[in-house]
Amino acid sequence: MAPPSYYMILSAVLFCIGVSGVLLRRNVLIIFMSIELMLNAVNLAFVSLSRAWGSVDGQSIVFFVMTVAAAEAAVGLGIILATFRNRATVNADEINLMRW
Amino acid sequence: MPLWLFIFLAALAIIGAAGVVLQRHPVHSLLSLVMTLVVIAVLFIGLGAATVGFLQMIVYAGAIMVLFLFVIWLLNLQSQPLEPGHLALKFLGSLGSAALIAELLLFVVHPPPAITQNRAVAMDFGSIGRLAQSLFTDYLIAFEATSVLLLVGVIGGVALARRTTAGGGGAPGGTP
Amino acid sequence: MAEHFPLGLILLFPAIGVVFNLFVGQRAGRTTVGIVGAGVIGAAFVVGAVAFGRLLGLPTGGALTSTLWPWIEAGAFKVDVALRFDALTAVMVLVVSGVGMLIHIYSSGYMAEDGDYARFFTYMNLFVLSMLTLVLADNLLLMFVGWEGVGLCSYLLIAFWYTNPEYAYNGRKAFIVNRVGDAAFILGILTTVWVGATHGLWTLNFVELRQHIAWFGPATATMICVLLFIGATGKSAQIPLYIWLPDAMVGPTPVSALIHAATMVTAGVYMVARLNFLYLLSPDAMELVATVGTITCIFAATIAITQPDIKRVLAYSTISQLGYMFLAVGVGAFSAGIFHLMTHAFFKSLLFLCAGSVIHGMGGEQDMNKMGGLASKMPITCTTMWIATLAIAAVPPFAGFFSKDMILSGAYTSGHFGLWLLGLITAGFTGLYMFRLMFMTFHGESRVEPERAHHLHESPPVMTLPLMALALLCVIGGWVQLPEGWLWGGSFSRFLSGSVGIFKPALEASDLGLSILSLAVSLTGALIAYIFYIRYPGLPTYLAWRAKAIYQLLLEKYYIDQIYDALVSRPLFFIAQYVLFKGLDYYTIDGLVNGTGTTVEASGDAVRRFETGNVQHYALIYLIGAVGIAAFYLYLVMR
Amino acid sequence: MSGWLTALVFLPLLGAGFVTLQSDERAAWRSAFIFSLIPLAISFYLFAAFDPQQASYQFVERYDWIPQFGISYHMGLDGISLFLVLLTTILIALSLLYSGGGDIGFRVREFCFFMLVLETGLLGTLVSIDLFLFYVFWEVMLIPMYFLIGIWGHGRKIYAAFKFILYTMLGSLLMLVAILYLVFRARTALGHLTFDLPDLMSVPLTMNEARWLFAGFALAFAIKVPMWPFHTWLPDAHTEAPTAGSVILAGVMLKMGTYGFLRFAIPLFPDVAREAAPIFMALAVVGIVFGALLALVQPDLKRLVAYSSVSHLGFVVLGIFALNPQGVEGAIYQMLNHGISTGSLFLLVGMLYLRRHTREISEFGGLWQSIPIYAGIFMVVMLSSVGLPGLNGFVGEFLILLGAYLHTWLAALFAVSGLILGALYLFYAYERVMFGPITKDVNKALPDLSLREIAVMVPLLGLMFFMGFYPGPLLNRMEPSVLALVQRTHTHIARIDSPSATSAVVAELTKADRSR
Repeated sequence: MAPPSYYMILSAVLFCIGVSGVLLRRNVLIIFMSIELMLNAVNLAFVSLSRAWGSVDGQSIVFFVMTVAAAEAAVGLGIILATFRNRATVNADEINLMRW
Repeated sequence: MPLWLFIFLAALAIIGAAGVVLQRHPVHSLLSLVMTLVVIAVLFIGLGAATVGFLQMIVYAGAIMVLFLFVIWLLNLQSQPLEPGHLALKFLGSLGSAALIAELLLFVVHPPPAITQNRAVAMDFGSIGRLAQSLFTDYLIAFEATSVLLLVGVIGGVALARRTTAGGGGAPGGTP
Repeated sequence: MAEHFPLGLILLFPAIGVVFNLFVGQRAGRTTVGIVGAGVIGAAFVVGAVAFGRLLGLPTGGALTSTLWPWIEAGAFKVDVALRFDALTAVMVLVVSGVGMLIHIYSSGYMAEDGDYARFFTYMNLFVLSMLTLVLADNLLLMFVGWEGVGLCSYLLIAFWYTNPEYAYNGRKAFIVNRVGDAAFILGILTTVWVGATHGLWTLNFVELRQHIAWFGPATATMICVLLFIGATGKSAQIPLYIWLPDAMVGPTPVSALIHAATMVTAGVYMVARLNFLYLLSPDAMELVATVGTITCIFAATIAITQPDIKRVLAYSTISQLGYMFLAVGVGAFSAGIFHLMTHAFFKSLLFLCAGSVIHGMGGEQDMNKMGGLASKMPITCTTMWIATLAIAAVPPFAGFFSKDMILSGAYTSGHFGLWLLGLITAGFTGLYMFRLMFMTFHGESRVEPERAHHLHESPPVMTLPLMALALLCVIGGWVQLPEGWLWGGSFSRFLSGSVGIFKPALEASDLGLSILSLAVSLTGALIAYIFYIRYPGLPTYLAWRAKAIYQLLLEKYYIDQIYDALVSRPLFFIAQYVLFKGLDYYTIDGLVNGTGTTVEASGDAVRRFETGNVQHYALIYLIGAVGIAAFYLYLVMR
Repeated sequence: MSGWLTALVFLPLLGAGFVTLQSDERAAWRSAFIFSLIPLAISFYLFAAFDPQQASYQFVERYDWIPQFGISYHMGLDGISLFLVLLTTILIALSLLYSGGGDIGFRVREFCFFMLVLETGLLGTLVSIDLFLFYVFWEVMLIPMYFLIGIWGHGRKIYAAFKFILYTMLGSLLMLVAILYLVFRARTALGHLTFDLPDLMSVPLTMNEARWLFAGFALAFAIKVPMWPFHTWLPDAHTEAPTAGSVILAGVMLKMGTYGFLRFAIPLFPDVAREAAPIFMALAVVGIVFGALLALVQPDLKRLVAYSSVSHLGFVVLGIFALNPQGVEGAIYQMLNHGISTGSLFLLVGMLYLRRHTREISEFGGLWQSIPIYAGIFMVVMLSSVGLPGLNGFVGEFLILLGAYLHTWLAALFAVSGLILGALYLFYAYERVMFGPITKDVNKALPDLSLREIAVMVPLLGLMFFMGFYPGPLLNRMEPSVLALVQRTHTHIARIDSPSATSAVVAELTKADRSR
């Protein structure tokens, strides 16, 4: 039986890979994917702790996270599409309209 | 879940995650992500959260990822080299990620976890019924709110992605 | 003993003149302006004369009064616009309006060619109005209204030909120097109020002050008197504030005659005489007045000897004669001071008007080195000016003899031998510079430039008639105060005694002996002038060459202007410009203010740089924050 | 409950609304001018109907506004505010009249709108007795002025507008804190929240509290006045503002600071006022001399006038903190004088600017030849400003000097130097602008004042003479209120001060005043 802490370690590792993906890649789509990865890492932690504590609350939260992720994906991908149409790029460096 | 199986799945998940970051072609990245998500879904089921695990499989690995795929095709993205870009950013990003993972690991091992064993649970733990009971009692308002959120997300997605026609109602970001 | 009389009329007529000339003058013809301008002053003189007649009917010390309207009332402080006509005022009103009227008539000829005829008469009427307010006021504050008003008119008239920047500058100089004195004057007024306030009666009224004279201790009296006297040194051109008067001569000559010789500059003497009860409380202040007067007297006379400009000689002569008056009031011989004030008004205005006539005839030339031998060309001017000269040189029986004699004997008998001696010497100088002026202008060889020579002419009757009238006054004006024991001797002093008291000599002296002595000294001065300028015309040049340093010192007026410039004017501007404006205001205070703004802006700008618009940068910062927070918790856990 | 004050304050606002409806700019200006005449008429009525015997507020209006917080709509007029109300209505009407003559080249409608809103703010500030109401109006008057400077100004107008508003806001906010503290202190003392001035005056405070609160109020007012060394916003704001803005800024707005001292800071904390008086007098004297010296070296005519304001307002503060009837009445009088004479100076400089588009003194010279009426009027205004006896300036300055002298003779000694320097800088400037030969050809053909400009100046000149010769109607009306104010500071003294030389004099004064 894998103890809960192992799941936590896996969750942490996946999360940090997601973080590095956000920071290292310049393609906004991949950045977006990395964010999804981070969300899932957190979900994993929730579910494992839900199991460890024997409480179903964690799973409810995961449910909500998924919903939010779905909405986020819809809007976020819409934004990416719109931006691409305007600026013909998915390069994060070149998308800096919010600059000072 | 036996330990060896967990380690195997964990390795798969990590390989998939690394693939997301390292693959040059967005589609390859996406496929790696799908692999990770599926592995996570398996882990969910292994943890007894069957409902959530299947949801993960269907909604995440299925629907959302297909959305991504469509977008990639729509944009006709080709593989791009891992250009050097901002070296400072890369360096600091790597460093930060490393520091964060080190810290998180330290959190897990130190002090020793309070719970080393999973608690015994009822058979229906993780079933749709239990989950539904939780969602429709304790989290009712949040649940309703998510429905609104999804609606807003759908509308927003449509509005953003829609191609504006001349003289049409000026969707945000829609001026070519 | 105060009787009501519509004294406001005396002020009303000049005021009408001001308003008329100001608003209608440009459109009305020159004749109308001249008639109105002189006429209103004449009307004021007539009213003054009527009032004088009424006053003579009252016992000694009586006065006519008129309260026009309440002026400033704040808390317990109360001052009215109220007029009082006593013996002292009577003399002043008659002199001011009488001489003023003659000068106005003269002006209508002198200024006939000027484009700004109406403006000139507006100012002149305004001046007479202010001067009459000054002498008619029954309280110090109203007196101050006139006091500043005459200063303003002086400014306006000096700068009358404003297109010349130097004239404008001289006008301003006069006003500012006067203003310095006025500031002290105000402080004197404030101190007076304060004394009354501590006793519960807030007053500036002369009569009330005199009634409550016991409230004034010697120290406060000295303080008030000195402060007011500083004001007087400004207005009456005494050391150290005399510097404006010689420069004031750039104004039209009638102005010099009326304002800078006959009336305004005597305001200080009038003020001291008016407040004689206060000055008598303070021997120190009296001593100061007498000393300053005497030093100014001789100081100005020495400068007058060397000046080449005819009007400047007269200007320094005025300063010197004013010194005599202050000597008189300073030793307590107030009636002598006022007497000299009156005779001086006659002969000095005559001198100026004659000088004006000469300048008019010469087409604007004022340098005596370019005159000479004018007697034949301008007989009336020459004759009348000789009368005035004899008057100022104190030759009997002309007016100046009686008044100057009275002053010198006052100085002597009050025990001020030093001052008396200086006064006596000055009498010699007076003879010298006046005869020098006469000889250089009217006698000897003509040094007139040829192009001016052919249109040399005597002035028109409208100018010479006032000269003759004044000449008459110069002859008979002194007879109102013959030495005690002669005919109606001492009548003027007795008339004034109600206002200024009776001079009580400290010691006996032979009046006749003193008179003869001073006459001798005067004539010696005249003789020297004769030798220098008629007998041996080369002598002055030789002497100037031999005693070059002294001559230069005198010619440059002891370099006082330059000293003031270096000590007051330049440092003031320097401090204002560089220390206060640039140093303190611009760089320090505003620097602090703007520095605050700049600091906020700079820090904002620095922080702004993080807003690259690149989402990854934000994420990195976010990550750093997360690492930091985690590290902190880790620290808490592992501690 | 007469309703006069409400009408006075809010009719301009109504007018402002009306002005925005006008399509034609000319019509907008005309209606704005007419609407500015209405409060003028009302203020004249108030002046006539004012009871000179009464010290307390007249024409009082009082309604609950936000009763939960003790905020009421409480307005009234006393001998201190009456004349400032008059001054405001007169100057607003005249500057609107002047502005119709081409001084405002664009957006006339908006300009008129802001002027009328400004009038509401100014009048409201003057008649409010409730501190909350007061604070609302206090802030309201900033906004239109900000736009007036920022939109219709010259040169560095944005900088000036910002500096003006930031400076003033800084002080205002501290005052707000002080007001709130006082209000909560009132709750503990009186049992209920109240913003009403008479109520707040009865709140017992410890000396230390009072000092801090006084400082909060005093800073706001000192910046507004502006007292040295908080004056640096003033030259910029005055110089860059449009003519009408400068007139209102100098003529009325600066008075809000001194008025605030008289209405709030001193009556609320009389003990502290008494205690702090030497400091304020010293600052005032520094301001007098400093402003005058700086005015002396300004190359810009308008900036010169602006610095002269610092000097004149120094006199006002000096009079206020003499805390005796003469000083305070002189100060109020001087506020009016300054409003009239400096307002006129700004108008005159504006007229010159309109003709030549420069204010540099060196650009002029010999103007008397080309524009004699202008020069003559300038002369009278200048004489009024330097305090020539017979004109209005003298009455105020003399009373202030008298008050200061009775308080501390040293203050008067230094302050009289302001008289000399005041004459120096103005006459020096006048000489360079009006006298001498005409050095620039363009100055030869300058048109003299138009009828409209003369019409603007004549009422001001009339006031100068009237107030110089016959100050009685004004002084009478302010006397009871001033005496009450002074009385209040004195009765408090008896409680906290040890007997000293000054208080002996003060006791004398009080006695003398009582015996009247």
